[in-house]
Amino acid sequence: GSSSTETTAATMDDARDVTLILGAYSTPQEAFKVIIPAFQKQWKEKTGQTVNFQESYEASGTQARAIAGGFEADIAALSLEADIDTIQKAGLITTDWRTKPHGGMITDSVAALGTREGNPKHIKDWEDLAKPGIGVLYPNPKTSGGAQWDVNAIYGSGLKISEEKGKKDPAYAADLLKRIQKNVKALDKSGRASMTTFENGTGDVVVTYENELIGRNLEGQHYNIVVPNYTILIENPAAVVDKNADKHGVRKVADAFVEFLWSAEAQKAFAEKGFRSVDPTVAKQYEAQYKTPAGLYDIKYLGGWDQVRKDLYQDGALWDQILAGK
Amino acid sequence: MRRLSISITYLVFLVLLIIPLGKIFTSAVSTGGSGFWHALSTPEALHAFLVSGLIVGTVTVVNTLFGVLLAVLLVRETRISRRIRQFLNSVVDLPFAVSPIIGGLMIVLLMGPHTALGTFFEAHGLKIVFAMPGMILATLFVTFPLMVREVMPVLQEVGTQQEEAAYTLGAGSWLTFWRVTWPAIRWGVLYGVVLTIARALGEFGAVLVVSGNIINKTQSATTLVYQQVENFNFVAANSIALVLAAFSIVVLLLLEWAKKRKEVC
Amino acid sequence: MQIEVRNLTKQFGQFSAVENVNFEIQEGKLIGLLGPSGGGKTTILRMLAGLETPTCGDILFQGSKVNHLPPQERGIGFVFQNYALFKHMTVFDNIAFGLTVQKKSKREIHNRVLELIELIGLQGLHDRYPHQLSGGQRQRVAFARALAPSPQLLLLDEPFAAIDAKVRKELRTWLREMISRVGVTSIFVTHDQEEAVEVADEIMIINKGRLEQKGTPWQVYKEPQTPFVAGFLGESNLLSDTAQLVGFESVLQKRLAKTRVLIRPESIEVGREHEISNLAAATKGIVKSVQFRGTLWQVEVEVGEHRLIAHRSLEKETLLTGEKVAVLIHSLHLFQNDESLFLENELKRANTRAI
Amino acid sequence: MQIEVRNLTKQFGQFSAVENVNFEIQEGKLIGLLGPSGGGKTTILRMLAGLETPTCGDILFQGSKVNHLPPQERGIGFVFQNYALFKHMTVFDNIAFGLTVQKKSKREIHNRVLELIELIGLQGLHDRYPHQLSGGQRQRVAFARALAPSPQLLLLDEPFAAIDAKVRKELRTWLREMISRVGVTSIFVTHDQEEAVEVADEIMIINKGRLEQKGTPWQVYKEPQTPFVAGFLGESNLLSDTAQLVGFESVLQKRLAKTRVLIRPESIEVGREHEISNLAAATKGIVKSVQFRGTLWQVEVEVGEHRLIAHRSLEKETLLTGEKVAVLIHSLHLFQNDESLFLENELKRANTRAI
Amino acid sequence: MVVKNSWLKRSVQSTVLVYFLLLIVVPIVGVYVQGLSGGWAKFVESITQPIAWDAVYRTIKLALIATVINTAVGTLIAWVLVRYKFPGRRLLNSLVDLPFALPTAVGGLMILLLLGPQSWLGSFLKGYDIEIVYQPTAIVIAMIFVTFPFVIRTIQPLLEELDPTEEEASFTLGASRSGTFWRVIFPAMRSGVVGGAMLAFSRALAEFGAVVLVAGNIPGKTLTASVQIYGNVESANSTGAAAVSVLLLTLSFVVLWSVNLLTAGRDAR
Ligand SMILES: Nc1ncnc2c1ncn2[C@@H]1O[C@H](COP(=O)(O)OP(=O)(O)OP(=O)(O)O)[C@@H](O)[C@H]1O
Ligand SMILES: Nc1ncnc2c1ncn2[C@@H]1O[C@H](COP(=O)(O)OP(=O)(O)OP(=O)(O)O)[C@@H](O)[C@H]1O
Ligand SMILES: [Mg+2]
Ligand SMILES: [Mg+2]
Ligand SMILES: O=S(=O)([O-])[O-]
Repeated sequence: GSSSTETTAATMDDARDVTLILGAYSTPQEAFKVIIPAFQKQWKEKTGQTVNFQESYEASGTQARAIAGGFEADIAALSLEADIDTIQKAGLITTDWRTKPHGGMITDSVAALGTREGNPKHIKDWEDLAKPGIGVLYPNPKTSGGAQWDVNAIYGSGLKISEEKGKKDPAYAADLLKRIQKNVKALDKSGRASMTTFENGTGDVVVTYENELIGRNLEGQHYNIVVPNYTILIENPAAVVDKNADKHGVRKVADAFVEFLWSAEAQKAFAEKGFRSVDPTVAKQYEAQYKTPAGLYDIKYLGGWDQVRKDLYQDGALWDQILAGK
Repeated sequence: MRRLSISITYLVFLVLLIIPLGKIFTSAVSTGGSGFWHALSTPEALHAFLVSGLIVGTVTVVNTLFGVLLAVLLVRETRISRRIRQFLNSVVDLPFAVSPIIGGLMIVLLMGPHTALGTFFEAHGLKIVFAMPGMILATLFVTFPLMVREVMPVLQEVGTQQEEAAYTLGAGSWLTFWRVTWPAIRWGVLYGVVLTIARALGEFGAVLVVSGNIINKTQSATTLVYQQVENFNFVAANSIALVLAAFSIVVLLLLEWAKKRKEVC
Repeated sequence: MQIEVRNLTKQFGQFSAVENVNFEIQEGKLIGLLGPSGGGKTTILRMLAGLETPTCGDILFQGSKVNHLPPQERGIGFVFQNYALFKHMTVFDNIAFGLTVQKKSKREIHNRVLELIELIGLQGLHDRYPHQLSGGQRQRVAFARALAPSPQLLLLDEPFAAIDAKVRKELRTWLREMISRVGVTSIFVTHDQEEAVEVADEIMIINKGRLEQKGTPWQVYKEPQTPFVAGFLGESNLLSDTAQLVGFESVLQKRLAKTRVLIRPESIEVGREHEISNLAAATKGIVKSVQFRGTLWQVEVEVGEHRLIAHRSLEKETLLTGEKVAVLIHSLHLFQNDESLFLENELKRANTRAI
Repeated sequence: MQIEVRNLTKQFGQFSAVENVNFEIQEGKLIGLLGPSGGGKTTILRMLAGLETPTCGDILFQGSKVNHLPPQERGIGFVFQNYALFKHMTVFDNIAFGLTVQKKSKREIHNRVLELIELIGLQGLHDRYPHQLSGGQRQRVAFARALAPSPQLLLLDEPFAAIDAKVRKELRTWLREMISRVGVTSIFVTHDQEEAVEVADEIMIINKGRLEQKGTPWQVYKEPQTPFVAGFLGESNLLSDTAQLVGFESVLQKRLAKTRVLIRPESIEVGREHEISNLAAATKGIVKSVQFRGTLWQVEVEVGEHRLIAHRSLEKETLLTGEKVAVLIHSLHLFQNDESLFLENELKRANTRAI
Repeated sequence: MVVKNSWLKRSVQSTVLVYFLLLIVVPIVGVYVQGLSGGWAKFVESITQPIAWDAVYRTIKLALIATVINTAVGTLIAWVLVRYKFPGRRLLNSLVDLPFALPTAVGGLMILLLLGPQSWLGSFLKGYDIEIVYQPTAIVIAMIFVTFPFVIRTIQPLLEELDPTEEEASFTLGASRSGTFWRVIFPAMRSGVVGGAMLAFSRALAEFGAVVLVAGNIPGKTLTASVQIYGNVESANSTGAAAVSVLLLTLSFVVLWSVNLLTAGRDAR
């Protein structure tokens, strides 16, 4: 049936209980497990109101499409800007979410390589992934935000390497991606699924969020985390889905929750699970957890998300060409 | 020959069904019974079972009713031309052949919030997609052929004579159905019910597309299994899978037992 | 109930299963529908029951048209060829079905069913399921079930077809008694002329969808209106050349071509001269074979160019093959075009009168 | 093929379906297995065919034991009660089956099958499927199929059970001819004494798993060795009180209790006094009922305390109910303990001699 | 039969037909409409796209393999379950439907656990450089698992119905056991075998849950049509998804239609 919140008006903001619907991508689930109770407690103390949560964790692309297609999430926490843009284009986000602190990003990470314990195949850099006999894993960029970061990282690094050698050469970058793609064992639907496949014993190396690898190691695995010299800075946004929040009459608490994500408490929780904090003080505290390579670049190096989509992911763009074996 | 065939049969069952089930079992209890119980008693798991139960209940009732009626129509209604019946007959099986993903997609496309139907229903306070009605619809679609397919051959086999006898004894169509047709097809219907329960319980693709997979709301036991796998909670995944499998087995065995009892009398 | 059928016709596609059949049945009569397989007997019965819609023609019960009444409103009982008992009901429930439908009280149903069970002699078996009964027992249950709601018309489609000969004989006597005791108008289908003759008040002979003849068994035997009927009832000798039939010369010689003559074996007396009742009316023949036929000798005898089959009592002396015998043809049937004629031996008659 | 069976026994669990049966069949003979339902006839046939393994006892074909040969190596043909035609094959393919198995050439098969189809009179139907045939036609196909591979022994399990009486009569004559033409040793099962008597060279009467009697039909009729056999062949009047049987006084009076007397209707002559062949040997009776029975009158007559069923020719005048008639009992069977006796009317004999 | 057509009966019938129309026919027509919504040219382009075409081709090929295996094994198992009495028969008989009852995702999971690189068999085979999961083999296994009951369940009733005297007749006519099987029994089962195989085939074509977990989903290598469709759905290309579905659906429909004609032919007998 339909939830009781759906038909309530905005004036009900102060009613006893409210329900927030969170649509998130697949990797921050563990962090939210800590953050949500903290927020509930804080909100209760502040307003006396109980906040219930309904959460959904899907691959970032899937989640964005679901929200755009009618899944009435109040808050979207996705892997990448482009997916928030999808929701915005559907007319559900009406305010400029980028004006929020840190440009709307709640966490950072980098694209990293996870190898089996002891790095038996001696994987150091992207070129190693293209070597014969290496099994590579990353998810499917059609559904997964993580995968787009991974592919961006490979492609961007290709550009960087060629730049280093003389000139920024998209052809070289495309070729690198193509050679690595040849070694891919399985294209899963989300970053999480890809990690699961790796954990189940397939492949020699998984390309994924650095936080995902750190998180697994914190849970007792012993993966070697390799951060190549050139890799991309991952920035994960969160935003209130205005239309839905207004419809459900939870605007205030939704805003408060997103705001809370930048609090030191929440940022620490993220960092505990392996993310790089967007809050410099917290980041400093957890510095030891990460290695920041000299060649780190961000999405702007590739011309921003709009450009990336055009170059790589549009129908018939580079990604499709590579799959088609052209 | 006999021995060999029986051995092969056992082997196939062993490899295809029993060993995998055993594996699920051992994985489910790999951290001891408490891990198993814990996995099942989390609020998400309980809610997911509730969702699955609701879907299964509704779908079974609706499909049984309409499935039986359609089967009767297709077999007995000779006034409908043979060609039309043959055509409907082939259409009945199509949900088997349609990828569940597409089944789900069609529901989203036809009844999503941005469609005329979706808006209409929403205006009347009924959300379809990313809510229970959509999941039920998707499951109805996927399981529809089961009942029809079970009942049709039985109806064909019992023939019309007993029914004719009932008419000549003064019974009308309704009474004839309940007193004569129904007892003849009830085992077929029961079997159809079992299959529908089983399939509805296990449906994944279609539900995935229409549910939004909202924890504690639209997450079904099956999608929860999938999510638990993704979250590296193999014990939890296997525990839930084991419950689903065990439930199905129990239902199947109950049916077999009931049949046996019936044969004895 | 009095039944009337007018121009009844049933077509399946192009094929006429029943064609333009007319008859009337008086209340309380037991009618045998007799005819070869595929003749249309079942189809007629099913139309009477309302299980099949006539292509054209009318069916009248007590003078009023019932064409468009569904079976459940016609007040008939139907005993199906393979009984069509309700498999999942006990004997009791099977018989009670029609009464339950009529919403009779429990008590009433109970009494009536037990009474019927006694009538059919299946006391103590009321808890059995059909598959636990023998063929004859099933037949009786089907009969009782059809009788229970006291129908006005009882239709029986080959009630004995699936039962072995011995039991069959018993059952048909039983059925005959039962029906006359209940007094319900009944029509029963059979392939078996012996059965029809034995059981029915009147028989109707159906062939290729048409009603060939209707009458009491004796009428139909004595005065068959078509060669088909004559041939269908009992074994017969069929001749087209009628020379050498002593005692029938005057009539047979007048007749021209296309005459068919039918002589029943029981109308032919064969024997040594001293045995023959009326030697003057007899001719001579030679015994070709003698076979034991259970209750009589079947003698094949050559008379001129004809070979005739005749019956002879077991109590008489056995004839020998090759023996010269006297052959007396008591009577024969003559068919020409649409006419049929029953002829007695002229010489015999003359002779008898002479005595 | 010559067949011998020694101590043949078949038990299903505790139950003996066939018990210690012994017989021998000469080459080329046609044997009728006759007996009530459940007697064990099918079981015997199935053991001969190798479809069932005997519990003990031997089966010999041409003097050599075949107990352990599988059915496909026994060289037999089997016609099943329900025909068991191959549903998915045409008439042609059904008949051709045995030949195809023998890997005969196409041409040879074609010729043989067409020949058989002609033999059974189904020309033009070779492309039909079994469900498109009538019962009689199916029966013939089953027969042709069994004959096609030229078996040494033909086994027929109630070949006519499901066929209507008329067709049945034709078919059995046809079968009789066919078998004698082909000259194959044959055994056929039937319930129907008339059929057995008519078709078989010899009959074997099976009851409760035991062979009651074996002999030609005439032998078995004339000299039944048990009351069962006597009663099973033909209808009979069964009496235990033997007073008032004129013509049998001397013998019957000597006998004591537990005597059973069996009189066949065809052995009783009923009629007006002038009609009776031997009035001195007759007694008096009153006609109770007269019924037309297809080929004769069935007369129920009261003689003292007995009611006897007698037959009377249709050519004689019809008797009236209540009429006083003379009743001449030509012969009867007497059973006491294990003895059986055939008695002719003493007075009649005396009288005849006197003439 | 002469039956009065009461309004009740008629309205029940109409309700059933309308329900059927709405639940089954409308969505299926919807797929066609959606698939062709971009025009014929777009439709042709969608299905001739190398990745899509390759996925469809692979799916058909693997589904065929799975069907052939299942048909052979299923026929044998149906035979054993009907004809032989042996301990455990009833249990096995009720387990036949289990693959139907298990969530397909669980089916995929079981294959992963049993045959994956960490499993006993997986690591053993790895020693010989044989991989199963994320290879076409795994897809075939998943398809076999999911479609396991179909052939068995369609043949069983036919075998039960088969008159044993037909077999005996064949023996008495000189045919051996195997001859009898191929000439008499098999033709009687044929419609069931074909029907079951066709159902299994169309179900295998459409399978998603089990396949997506074990296939690897690499375009050009292990991507199957339903996963490809899922990708399209998830990347908001529902027209492309529907186009591929139209192709599969049409194929399935043709297959199912011919099954129906076939069984109708049998019923006519
Ligand atoms: N539903 C039907 N469709 C087509 N033809 C039919 C149908 N029912 C009967 N017939 C044909 O009509 C004819 C008469 O059939 P019917 O069953 O009335 O014969 P019958 O006299 O009862 O024969 P039998 O003694 O063999 O039962 C047959 O030739 C039969 O093939
Ligand atoms: N497979 C079996 N298991 C147990 N009992 C059997 C089996 N087959 C036959 N019988 C029993 O053996 C007895 C003889 O059976 P059989 O079939 O030989 O009789 P029949 O003389 O052919 O009877 P009918 O004339 O009814 O065909 C019957 O009482 C029957 O119930
Ligand atoms: Mg009929
Ligand atoms: Mg028998
Ligand atoms: O969940 S992901 O989008 O990161 O795959």
